[in-house]
Amino acid sequence: MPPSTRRGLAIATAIALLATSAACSGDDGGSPGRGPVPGVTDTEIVVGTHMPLTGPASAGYSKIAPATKAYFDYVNANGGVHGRKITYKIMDDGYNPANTQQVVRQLVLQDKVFAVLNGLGTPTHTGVLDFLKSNRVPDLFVASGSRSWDQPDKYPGTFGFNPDYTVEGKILANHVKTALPGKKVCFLGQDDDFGRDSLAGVEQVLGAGAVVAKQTYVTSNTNVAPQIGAFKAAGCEVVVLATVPGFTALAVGTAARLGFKPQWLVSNVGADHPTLAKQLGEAAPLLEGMIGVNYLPMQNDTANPWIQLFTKVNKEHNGDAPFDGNTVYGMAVGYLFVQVLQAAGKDLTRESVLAAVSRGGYQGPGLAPLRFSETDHSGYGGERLTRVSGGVQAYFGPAYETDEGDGPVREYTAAPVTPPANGIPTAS
Amino acid sequence: MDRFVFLTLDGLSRGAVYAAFALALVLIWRAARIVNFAQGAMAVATAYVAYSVSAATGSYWLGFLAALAAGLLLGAAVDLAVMRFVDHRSPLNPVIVALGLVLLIQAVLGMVYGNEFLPAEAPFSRSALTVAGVAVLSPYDLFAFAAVGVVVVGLAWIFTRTAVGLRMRAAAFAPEVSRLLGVNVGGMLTLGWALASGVGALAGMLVIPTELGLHPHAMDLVFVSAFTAAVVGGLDSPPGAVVGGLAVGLLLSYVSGYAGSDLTPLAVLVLLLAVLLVRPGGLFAPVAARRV
Amino acid sequence: MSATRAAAPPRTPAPDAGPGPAGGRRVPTLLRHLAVAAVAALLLTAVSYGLDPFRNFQLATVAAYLCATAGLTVLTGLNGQLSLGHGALMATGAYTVAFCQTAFLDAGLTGGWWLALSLAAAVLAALAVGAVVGVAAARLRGPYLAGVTLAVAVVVPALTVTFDGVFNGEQGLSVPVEPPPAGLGPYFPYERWQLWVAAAATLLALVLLANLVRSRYGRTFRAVRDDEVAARLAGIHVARTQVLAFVVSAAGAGLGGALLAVLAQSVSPGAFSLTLSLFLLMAVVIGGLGSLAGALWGAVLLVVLPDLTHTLTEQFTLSPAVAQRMEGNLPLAIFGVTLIVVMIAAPGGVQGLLARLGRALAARLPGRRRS
Amino acid sequence: MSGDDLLVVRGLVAGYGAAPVLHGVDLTVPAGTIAAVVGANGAGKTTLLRALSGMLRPLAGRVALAGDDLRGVPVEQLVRRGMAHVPEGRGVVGELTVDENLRLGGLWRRDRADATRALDEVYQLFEPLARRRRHLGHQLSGGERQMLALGRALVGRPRLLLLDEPSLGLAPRVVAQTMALLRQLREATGLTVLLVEQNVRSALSVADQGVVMALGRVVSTAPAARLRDDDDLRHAYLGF
Repeated sequence: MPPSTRRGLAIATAIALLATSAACSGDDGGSPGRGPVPGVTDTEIVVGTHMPLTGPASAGYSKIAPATKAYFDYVNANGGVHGRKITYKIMDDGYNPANTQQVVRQLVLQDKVFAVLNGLGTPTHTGVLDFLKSNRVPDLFVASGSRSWDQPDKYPGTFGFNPDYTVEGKILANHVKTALPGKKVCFLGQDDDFGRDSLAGVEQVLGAGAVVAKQTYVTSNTNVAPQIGAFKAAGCEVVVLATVPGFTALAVGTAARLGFKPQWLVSNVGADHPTLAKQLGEAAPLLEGMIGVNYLPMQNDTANPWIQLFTKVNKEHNGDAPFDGNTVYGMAVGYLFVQVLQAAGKDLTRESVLAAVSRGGYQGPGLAPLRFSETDHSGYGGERLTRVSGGVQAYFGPAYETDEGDGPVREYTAAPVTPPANGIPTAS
Repeated sequence: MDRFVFLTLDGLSRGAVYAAFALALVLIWRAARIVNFAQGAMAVATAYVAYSVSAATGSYWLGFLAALAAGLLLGAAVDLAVMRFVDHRSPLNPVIVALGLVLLIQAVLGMVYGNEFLPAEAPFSRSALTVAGVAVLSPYDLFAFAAVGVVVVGLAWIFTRTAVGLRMRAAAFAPEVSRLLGVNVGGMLTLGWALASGVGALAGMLVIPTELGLHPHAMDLVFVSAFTAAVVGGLDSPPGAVVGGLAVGLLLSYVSGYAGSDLTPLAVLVLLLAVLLVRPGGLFAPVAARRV
Repeated sequence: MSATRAAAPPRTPAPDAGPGPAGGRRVPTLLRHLAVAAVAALLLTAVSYGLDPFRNFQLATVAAYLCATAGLTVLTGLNGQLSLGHGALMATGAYTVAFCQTAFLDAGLTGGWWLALSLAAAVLAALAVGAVVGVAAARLRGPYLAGVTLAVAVVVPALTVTFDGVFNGEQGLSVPVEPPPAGLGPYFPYERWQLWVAAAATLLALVLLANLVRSRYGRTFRAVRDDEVAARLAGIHVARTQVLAFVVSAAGAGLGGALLAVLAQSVSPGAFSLTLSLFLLMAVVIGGLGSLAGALWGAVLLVVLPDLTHTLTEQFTLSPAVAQRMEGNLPLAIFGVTLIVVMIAAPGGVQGLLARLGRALAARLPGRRRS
Repeated sequence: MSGDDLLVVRGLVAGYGAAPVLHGVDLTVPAGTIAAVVGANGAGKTTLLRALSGMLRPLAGRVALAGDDLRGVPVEQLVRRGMAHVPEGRGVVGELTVDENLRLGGLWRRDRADATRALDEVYQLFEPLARRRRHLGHQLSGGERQMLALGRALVGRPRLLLLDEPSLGLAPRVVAQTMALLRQLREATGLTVLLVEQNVRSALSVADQGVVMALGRVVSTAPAARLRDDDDLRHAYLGF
């Protein structure tokens, strides 16, 4: 066989291989049903998501999608939404944007999902925004606090979920302003939009010159001693952290090593006490007094009816996996999506679901308002402060709401709602 | 000045661990001419063993010993069960196999323990002692220094003063002749893997409590730093590994402290290029003995 | 000696090494390669109509990766230099194409040819970076070269964070790409168009690479790989050859990265991490280092394997608790075991296995005649 | 086969890959004698030694050392049975010191005291080595390496010494000294030597028995003195 023939053969075989695998999957993959709406039949709604289930970034996050799925299974077991059961396809992208490209296309083009729900990560999800837009796929409740999701003109089908990092920064800074006036404030942030947006929020409230020392870290360098050392040298009394959990623990641990004990104020992303305590192990008491922010019920608040509901769902449909903040988050996303499906009505289309989200007015487990409207695609617009006391993280004070601009930080006074008796929202 | 002292000591205490890990890489390179890309994953696996043993017995030190023992066993197992069967004519093959091992080990750890961070205990306080108003080393840092010191001295003793060390060196340098002289070369190779993996396990036990915690990927970044250290020092030279490790530790600390942590990867590349362009075989490369 | 350098697989003569069958009419190499490319192009066009959009996209991704794996094959397989940093070279191409496309869009320059210009610019940028790394690489051997390229693989993505004003940090840049030409009709699937673009660029690159491999330069590449001293004695400038191989290889990687960016319409550092560089190397070794056909298998593997293992895990119905642990981890474990087993059982990779099979068949046929 | 024959080889076939180099070699070396294997380049002399010491796995045939069949005995065990092989190029480990090289030769021995004694004897035998104990192997001259390799073999107190091209690259004076030493050792300790040499004259001058090889076969075995003096025989097989 001359080499060129062999190479040609190799090409041909490769193509044939792909073609056959396509033919195999072509029949079972699509099943678009009778209606023209992708992923929706009379009995089923297929939605998908991309999550890091493996790799360095998967810690904690890998529990979110299974929790959402468990909630859907709970709903399905109780008759589904308008007679349709929800199938949730979870794709692992390992927090690698290149993988996200592949798996989201697989979800949309091959699995023909109705919508992408709660895709996780700023760099990963940014890469598929244009693709989802050009395929008119609803892109709901992105799991990241980036401000990129709130661009109704550019990405009409994309909606956020988390409070954005600027809102967080403003609420944390507001606490410094009112409860810790006159203290020297310093800031440690991740070297990306997370840290940047958060710092912008802090400086919005405290003024541009108020932060004495600003440091950044990169996730590829786990030694934060130089940064913490600089804080100590600058005499910081309050340190605001825009950090992921691992680096919150590192910062707190390193500070203790250096005999530096400031008041910590931590962004929601990096403030989950069980996660931090687990990581610090015996050094967990260092977290005492740490102030954080959150907008969903505390997983340890067993008196909360939402926690009771989610614990039950977790037990019945999630193999009784360890119950933590990520579980609550995943189920809250599931609850909101079911609310939206109910609101979109029996005649489900991609347009109707987007219209339903834009109508706004959703109330669920969240402590702060969801801001959805025609012109606002950001998620939760506020948070409530938490404090670790006696090894237990609990809310204190009122919930706050604000915007990502120069609006004031206001108390949010609406009373929290309780879940419906059967735990499933109804069409309102 | 305080800051300089602080950054220097902090850099040295990290560097000591990089040195130990680099030493593990050098051991295998010298014994088998393989850059063991699975070293990090293997060390993490032994740290999980320590975690389980400590959790079951409540003793840090039992876990510590279990990790070292597991390291020795794992190293021997990798050699006997996998590397022995790899065609070494192309040096790429063992590299790819090692990468396959990384995937396998990390996946298995993820299945057994979950892809979550687990706490990694430190046996001594990590709070720095203050001398003349400057925060210097913590008891834990001193422990790390001592442990790495013991390993360095111990390895040097084994290799230069004992019969088995002589056998191991001979088997690495001249396998055929060594066999003719009655040296069980295959056994020495396995022993080399075991020792290296044991040292790697120690390095893992020392470094993981100072990092994010126990996770299947906990050693990924340490591996990159340690490999850099080993290359800077010269892969054939154990003293080179120690010097390279300390140099990389110091460099990372100074650059983070004075220039910003985002510049550390660039600094590492500059160090590598600066050293290798002057000495292509690393700082401690043997004097161009045989270039054939 | 051979242990201190990254050498090629066992020295069976590469399928495309020696002169062709003696006595046959010799079609000029370039023409032959062009003919193969034309056939492949026709086939691909036909196939692109038969496949659903997702498979079209996958095939386009294979084409993009193929540029990079072919480049790496030239470097590692034919010239014996080891690179752990090809992901970084791909990133160079990807970011260049992002900058060019944005600049063209801002300047109001629209039309398909500007994309070709962007891709060319991406190749040039990667070429320049490759030349710099290559000059350093020519002085280094084996693990020392691996160390430097590893550092490059870590540094380049990190630079995008350091200079986030230019590169927009972890979030990356978007790559504006125009829709398919209006001439193809309003309902022409976008993914088919993507496949056409990627395949055209890749086939062009492959023809050039295949020609280079068969040329005088290709022979010097192999001579340096097989024995540096002998090559030097034969009058080959070893360092220059190694730099040239690195530059050619970098160009391939740059084009691959640029195509990936065009396909994804975005570029971010996370997609070009050290992991990608390591996976590229695994792919070419598993595919078979000896020839460009091996690079094809490698590229197919990169795209199909994650998909395949995912499908495989879906076959098992597991309790939620077990499933959560297996999800994601099981495919990686399978991939890891595959790598180990293939390297032990068939160190020549897929292409080596096929070649062996082909030889065995060929040996049987004339054997029968003789008896 | 008398009990005095230390090495007996019958029908030995060995080679590299599928193509044999040795096509059935028969050879007997009585204990306490020196046998010199001579022959043209490519006759298979080195291959014979490699096959005897197990570095090359024989394809067929039988090798017996003092009556024990050596089939399946691993290379590293042969030294324990009294066989020492000084390979072509001598195999001095360049990265180890003289002392380490020598100690390596006796590491396998249980009798540590005698191993130390043997080491001292070698240092007495080879004065220059004693002066360069701490030098690395690759710092030695050719003659010193020869001494080191030979000395290292002797530290193991072998019964049979396989010696491959000891004269290679050495000055004639050094070659003469080496040959004389072999003779001396045979007299003193009853050492049996199988010597492979290009330098036929000096080899036959020291040997008791001459073995002529050509194209992978033993074509003639005769007392060395006869081979040395019989012009016809020499012309026929050795070409001078």
